[in-house]
Amino acid sequence: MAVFLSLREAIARHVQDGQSIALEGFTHLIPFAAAHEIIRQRRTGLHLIRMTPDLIYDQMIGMGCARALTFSWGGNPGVGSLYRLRDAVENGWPRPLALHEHTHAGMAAAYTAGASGLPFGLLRGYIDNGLNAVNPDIRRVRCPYTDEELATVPAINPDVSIIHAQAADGQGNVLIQGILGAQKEAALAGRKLLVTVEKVVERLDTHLNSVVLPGWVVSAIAQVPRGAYPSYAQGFYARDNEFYKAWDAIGKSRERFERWMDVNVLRAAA
Amino acid sequence: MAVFLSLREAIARHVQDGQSIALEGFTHLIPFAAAHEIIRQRRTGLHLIRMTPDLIYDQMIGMGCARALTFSWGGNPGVGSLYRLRDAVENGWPRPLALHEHTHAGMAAAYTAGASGLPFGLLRGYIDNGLNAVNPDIRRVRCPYTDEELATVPAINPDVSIIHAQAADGQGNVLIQGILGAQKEAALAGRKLLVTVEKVVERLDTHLNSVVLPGWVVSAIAQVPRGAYPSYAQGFYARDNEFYKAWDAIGKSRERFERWMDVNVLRAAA
Amino acid sequence: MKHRDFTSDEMMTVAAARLLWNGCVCFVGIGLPSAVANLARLLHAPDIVLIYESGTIGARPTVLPLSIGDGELAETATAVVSLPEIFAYWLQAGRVDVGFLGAAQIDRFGNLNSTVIGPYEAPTTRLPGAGGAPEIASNARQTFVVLKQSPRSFVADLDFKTSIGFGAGHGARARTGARGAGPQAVITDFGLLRPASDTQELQLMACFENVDPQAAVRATGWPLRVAQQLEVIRAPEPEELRVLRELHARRLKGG
Amino acid sequence: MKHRDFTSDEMMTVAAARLLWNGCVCFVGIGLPSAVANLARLLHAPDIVLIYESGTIGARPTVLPLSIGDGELAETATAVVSLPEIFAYWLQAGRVDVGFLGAAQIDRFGNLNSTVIGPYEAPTTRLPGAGGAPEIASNARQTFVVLKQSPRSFVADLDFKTSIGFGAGHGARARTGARGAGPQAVITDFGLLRPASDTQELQLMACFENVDPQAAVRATGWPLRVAQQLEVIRAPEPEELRVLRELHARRLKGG
Repeated sequence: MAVFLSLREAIARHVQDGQSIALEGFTHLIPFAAAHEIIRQRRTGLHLIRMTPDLIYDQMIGMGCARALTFSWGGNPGVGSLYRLRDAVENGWPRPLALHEHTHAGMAAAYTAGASGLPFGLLRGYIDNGLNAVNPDIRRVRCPYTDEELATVPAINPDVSIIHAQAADGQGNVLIQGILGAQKEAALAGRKLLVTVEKVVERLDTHLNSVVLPGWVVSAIAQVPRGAYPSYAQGFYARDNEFYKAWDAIGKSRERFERWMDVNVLRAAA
Repeated sequence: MAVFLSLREAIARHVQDGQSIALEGFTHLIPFAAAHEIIRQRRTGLHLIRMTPDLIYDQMIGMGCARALTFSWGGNPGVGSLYRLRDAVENGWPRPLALHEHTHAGMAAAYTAGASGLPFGLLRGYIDNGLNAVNPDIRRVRCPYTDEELATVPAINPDVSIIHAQAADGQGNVLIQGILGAQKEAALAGRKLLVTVEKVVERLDTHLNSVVLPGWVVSAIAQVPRGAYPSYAQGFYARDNEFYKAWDAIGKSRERFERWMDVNVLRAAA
Repeated sequence: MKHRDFTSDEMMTVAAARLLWNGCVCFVGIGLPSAVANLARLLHAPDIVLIYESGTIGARPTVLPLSIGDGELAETATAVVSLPEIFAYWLQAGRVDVGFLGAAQIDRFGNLNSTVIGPYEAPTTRLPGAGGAPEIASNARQTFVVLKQSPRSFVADLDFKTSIGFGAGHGARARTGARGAGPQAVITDFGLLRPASDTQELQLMACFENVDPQAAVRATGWPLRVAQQLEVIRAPEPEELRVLRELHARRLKGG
Repeated sequence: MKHRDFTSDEMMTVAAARLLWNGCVCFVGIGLPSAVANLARLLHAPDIVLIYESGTIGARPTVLPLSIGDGELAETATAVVSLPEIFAYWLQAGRVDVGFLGAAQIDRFGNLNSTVIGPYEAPTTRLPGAGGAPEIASNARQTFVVLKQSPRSFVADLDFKTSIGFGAGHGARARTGARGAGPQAVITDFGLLRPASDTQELQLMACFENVDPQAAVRATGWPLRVAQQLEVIRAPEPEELRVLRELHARRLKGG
């Protein structure tokens, strides 16, 4: 059953060194505040999982939180590179990063399998693809009807999944509105689920087919207004595209990155 | 692209003898009007597909439309038997009916595979189950990671899928609200998709995550108010539970059934 | 049995409801299971979670639905999702604590038949079939079966095996891919059966007040074992009956 | 090339947009493909359907999104669905007519690299990676590649094969599980390449006005074949440029 905690307490209680964790949200509702709290609490050795590492994992990788990354597209959308990710991969700075690399379709199938209690996901994919040689997790099964070969990916079941959403009600039911990405699948695939929300309300103002996660699948909820900034929360604030562009210069230099993180994350109040 | 037709024209143009057709809707939004039009147009040799045959297929089977039935639960919900279905299975009246029998989870996986362009669906299911012996379509694959055996079902891709929905807009975009069943999966699995709707509006009054099928996946739309009666359409009319109870006596007798169909379906205006 | 001021259905419903705990996630079908879970919700388990296969999670109906997809369920639910999602993300993923099952036949190991009486290809009675039951039976953390006891329903050999209980017993279920603990309670009009911990054969563990356990044995198509220390299930309390009857009355009105 | 009053990007965008037809279902990524599809929508293809992998179907943005999941896309879409659904029910099911792809490298058979420059384990440049491209490449009915031509990008051998084109050519693609027809058009800053019907090797089929085909050959890391009857792609019309520039201007304002 969902427990309401401060963000600091939620991370302290549920995120441990060495775990596999997924902070999902596809462009929309990226849980930046939760990532910053993990950085402040100096978690290390994490296996980070996310379709699009985005700035959120660029920051966590650059701050040395991660030992491994499962992902499918590692750029700054519409801008260019994630330089902290590249520095870790190309130069092992601040520490080496093992890559478990997929395609979007593969990770979507893996999250879906994880949410579904299946050991693997199935797709028409990874055809004549170099990833087959570098990721031993990509395998094949034969269709029992047509004899075709189809690609498989192992289910992703993070130790902890973390998402940001618009609202929770008193029972901890969580409302997600707008672009969904693989957020629901990642949430349900997690052994634990932490949620940050823009606001807590008495009753969710939902429509019949709104996307709502019931409180009893949520481990802890923290209210964190603007918790997805500089990404966005539909109905609350827009994506700060200028910040995404500005990150290009910040992330490019180790020194400037560390200075920025020190001022804006480490010394920022939770 | 969706074409607006009369129901009569939509069925005449798209439903042919001998086809596999799925009229879906799980308790809610069952496309009775479309079934009645198929009966009036005297289609025969159909392979009917539906999770819950319900009164709609009891009527089609009793009127001799069907040669085969793929299904997973064949009762009158909360009431009892479907006597026309039973009469076909037990006595071959009015003609024999070949059964392709599944579980709900199996059919859900089969529709999902069909909607997904996969040749088969995967599930933890059909364990120590008599259906394995009588339905050769239920097979197994081995997980390439855990070596577990999992059940498979072949994708369902009906020649024609037919659903009822609340509304369509001028572009043929279709809005479904309330209980969804496997309606979206069945709709997208069909080689053709026919939709009946309560009303046609200029713009759908939707919320961001409403369930909408874009007009370009719809073959034809017919406006048929109360087209789901005696099942229901959320926001329009309630399920006529009394009729479902009354059907027990109507369906039990061949003579009474035929009389009822003659008066209420064959001689009714389209 | 002595004259009672409640029916067998009421007795079974109340007894089953008492087995449910607050916060329990129940996968319920229509009819008696739906009444059981809603009764528990209105009595001692306000935070019980009802999942109907039609796609409603956390429905809190004030009237008993006739069908599993009545509008009342959608309107009172925490979430309305697709049926494929219910079976994949919720049942198969192991999020259901208790699945309720009925059947036409049960055997000594809690395996169930809801498919046919007689041979499959030429049945004397064609029953509705599997529905959600087989995967509820294998994927819910445990199942409760509610079924009136008679030699026709409690049989030595099923005509068809629709849903797994303990297979051939003696640990057979654990050797299959079934993940949940199987039928941990069978509520009948005589009392309560539970599996023996070694053989997993169903035993009569408790009887309703004023019920002769030998009557239960006679109503069973196999030599039913009776627990040495048979417990007694107390008759429905007035409050339990009142709430249950109000539920049903609202259904009749709403019809 | 002579002095022109439009950029290479504008020329490529306009040329690619002209290849799209009304009603065409496009799977588009951010950047140039998004501009292409929206330009076509505002010019000659009002009923073009834009699918973004973030989950929006039928988006009709009035400003160009910077990211693939901008709110503008959700607010103007016919439907907003989950990302797993986009890849399964929409792309994999074969509902996409044209998938747009970019890359860092392309080879003569239209295979693409967007993963690494240098060896995978110790890359000199770590690129963003696959994203949706490999399954767009195999499951869309056809793909259009948009990529500036240079010996660094049009290479004899890819450093990594991220997305299938025609494999080793000569029908190799048809022997894989890839379902679509593959890269049927490659739009560069020199002109348009299309696969030869027999070998499936990319050939220069058309050049922009005032472009020397031999310059395109020199910008290619393999001996590029030039069609005997080379077509000319007319320069962007004023109306095309006006609409495109308005799109970009709105993006800059909205940024």
